[in-house]
Parts: sequence; structure tokens; C-alpha cells
Amino acid sequence: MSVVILPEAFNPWQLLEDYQQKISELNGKYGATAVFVGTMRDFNEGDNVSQMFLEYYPGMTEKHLEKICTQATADYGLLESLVVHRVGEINPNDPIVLVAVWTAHRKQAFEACREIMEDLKSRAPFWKKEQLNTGKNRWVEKNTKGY
Amino acid sequence: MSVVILPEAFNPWQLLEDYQQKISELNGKYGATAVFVGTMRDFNEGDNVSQMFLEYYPGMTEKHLEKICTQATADYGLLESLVVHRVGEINPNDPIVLVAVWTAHRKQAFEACREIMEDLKSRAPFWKKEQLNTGKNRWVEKNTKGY
Amino acid sequence: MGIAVKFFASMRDLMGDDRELDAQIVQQHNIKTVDDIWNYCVEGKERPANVLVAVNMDYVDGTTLVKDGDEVAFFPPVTGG
Amino acid sequence: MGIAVKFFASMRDLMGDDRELDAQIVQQHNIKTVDDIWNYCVEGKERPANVLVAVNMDYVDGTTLVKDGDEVAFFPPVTGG
Repeated sequence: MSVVILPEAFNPWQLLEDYQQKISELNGKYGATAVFVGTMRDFNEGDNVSQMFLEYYPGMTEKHLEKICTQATADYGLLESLVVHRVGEINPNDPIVLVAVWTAHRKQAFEACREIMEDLKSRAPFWKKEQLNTGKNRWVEKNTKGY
Repeated sequence: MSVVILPEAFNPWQLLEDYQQKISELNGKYGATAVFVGTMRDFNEGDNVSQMFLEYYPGMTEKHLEKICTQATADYGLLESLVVHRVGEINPNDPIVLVAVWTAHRKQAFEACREIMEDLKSRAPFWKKEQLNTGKNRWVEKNTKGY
Repeated sequence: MGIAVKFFASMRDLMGDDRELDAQIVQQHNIKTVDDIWNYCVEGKERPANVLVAVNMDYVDGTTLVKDGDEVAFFPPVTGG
Repeated sequence: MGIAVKFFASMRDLMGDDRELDAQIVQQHNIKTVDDIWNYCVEGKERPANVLVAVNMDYVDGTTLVKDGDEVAFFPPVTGG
């Protein structure tokens, strides 16, 4: 289980390759890997967005993400889980979040990955401030529904 | 949309990185990527499995996978989709299947990825023959339930 | 041309190699549907309920009509992914 | 030590910088719960229903008791991921 808060850009596919090498003692044990990557779009609610600032609550954010993963590990029998979340200045097309889980069977992988993302989106302390092409700034007020 | 049948080993993370570069006209348009990777385990139904042979129906398999992706694109508004499936001789820890979808929002990505996998597992013409550590061969008779 | 009949995976172990039913066989055995092809190949043995059937690479059921040039396939439940 | 009070994102724009409530303030204003802290900071203005509260980095509700050394945070609905 690993939770990472990152202040700089990351390549989710490279991180996944590296992480899977680190958990090679599980080779042959997992049959399913479910992954979600959230990426910054260049538009939101009808406006063009040129940049974003992602604020978090150092300490609580990590604690909450670890709690989510521990709970999902218990609920779905996860063999491994990885959550990476970007903070700070973010540009369009930058990955913002990566969630990955490894399980024996696919049902548990799909459900755990989605569950972790939904908890993260509704409960993990992160806040987005968008900078619009017009130069205006605005805090994003709520996330879209996931179910 | 891309459907690939592969007779040799593949690295799903590398393929994803390459594919995302190929669809760079979508940069900033997708906010969500959902991915599933199915990997060969070294045990099944209580037995140790040393190798597997994956048979398919050349022509129909591709046609069926393309039909699944076309349907999911219409149902979930996918911006892009990629399905890669291994055939032939497969060793434990080898990736067998990769499904990835790109959408504006996460709900559609999660649901489409799972839907494609479920249709693939229940309807796409592939058949696994397991070689056990004992030397015995057996056809896998059915897949586990996904919902 | 005739009708090409294919078997996959455990069905091939059971039924043997692929077959080509030429026009003469089709006429002689009055083969009109997928079920007729099955019956001709197994000499009347019932088709297990879980055996899947495709004509020209699309799933169909046993009552589907077949014609010269068709490819008909019988196979067990799929187990990919 | 006192009680550390933090605000995040749009709550900080609204409430200003983080504060440290020392023992004297706590006693003088009879601060016992999270709600008491809120009321002290805003001079009685009601807390919007969607404002989230954490004590020592765990989610709590307004009736939660606070003590010397605690860290209390108020923040708007989260929008990560």
C-alpha cells in the first residue's frame, strides 16, 4: 500500500511499471489490476481553463488517503494498492490522480478502484482553484457525481 | 478505437503510454482514463498452473471486440478505447488482456471499462487451456462472475 | 463452395477437425439450418445447452438458416480475459 | 499550547489566516466544542451546512469537544481527483 502526494508532474504509466516491479513478490498471485487516472481538462462548466492550483491539507490528506486504502484492502481483499495525487500548479493534460489496485479476481479490482476514487473525490481534503483564459480565478465548488 | 490480438508478451503500461501519444489530439479533452489489466496467475481452482494456451477464432474475435467497443463508445460517449488480448502460449505473470477507455468524466470511464471486460469475458471467442504442474492439461470451463 | 463448419477448443477435441459440407451433402441431407448441420455432424446427438453457435462470425441460434458459402462455428463457453 | 485553528481554500479567503487560540482566550470565551470555536471566530455567524470540520485531521461534527493542543480545521467541500 502506498500513498504519494506529488508537487510535480508525473507519468502514471511509468509509475505503474515501477510500482509493479517493486511488488514482484506478488507475481502470479494477482489476476486483476484496475487503474483510474484523472487528467486535467482544458475546459470546465463551459469555460476554458488555462491552469489550476491544487491545495491540500498536509498531514490530513495523507492520513485520509491511507484510511481509504486500508478500508478498501479489508473490504475487497486487495493484494496491493497505490494512490498518487498531484498538488500545486497544474497544467491542462497533466495527470492529477492515479489509483491502482491489484487483486486475485476482477470484480474486487473494479469495485475497489471505483470505491477509492469516490471516497477520494468526496472526502479527501483537496481543493481546486481554476485560472480561466479570461484571467479570472475561481474555486471549484463541487465535484461531479460518480455514481 | 483500437483492437489488437497479440501472439507475444506485452507490457500494458508501455502500450498505454504509446497509445496516449498517438491520441494526442485529445489532450485536454479527457478527464478520466479507466484501465483493466488481466494477468495470468500461477494457480486456479486449487491447482498450480505452469503454462496456458490461449486459443481464439481469428476473424470473429476481432470482429466481436470491435463490436463491443463500438457499442460502449455509443453508450458511454467514449473519446477513445483500446483493447489488447494475448493469444498462444502464456506464462504466469504475463498480462493477458488490457482494456482502456478515455472519457470526459469518471462515471462513464469506470462503467464502460467494466462493461467491455464483462462482455469480453462472457462473449468474446477465446478459450484457455491450462497446463498444470502435474503435467496434466485441461480446458478452463467457465469464467468467474464479474458482477 | 459449400458450407464450412468449424469447431474450437474442447469442441474440436470432441468433434474432430473442421469440415467442408459440399453442395451435394447439403442437398442429400436436406441441410437448411444450423441445427441441421449439428445433427449431420453428430448423427443426432443433442447439442449441449452451453454450446455457442456463430454463422459468418456472428452469434446466432440453432434455427438460423444457412446457405452456400456460409461459415458455421460451434464452440464451448468462452474463457478469455 | 492552545488550540490551532486552520482554514483552507475558499474558507481561508473568507476567514483569513490560521489562528492560535491560547489558554486565556479559550477560558475567557468558554470554548468547549468545535461549534464554540466557529462562533468565536465569526462572531456568531452560522456555519454553512456544507462546511467540513476536522479535529486532529479526523472528520468530526460541531458538537465535538476540543482540548488544549488540538488542531481544528474548517474547509469547503473537497474537489480533488
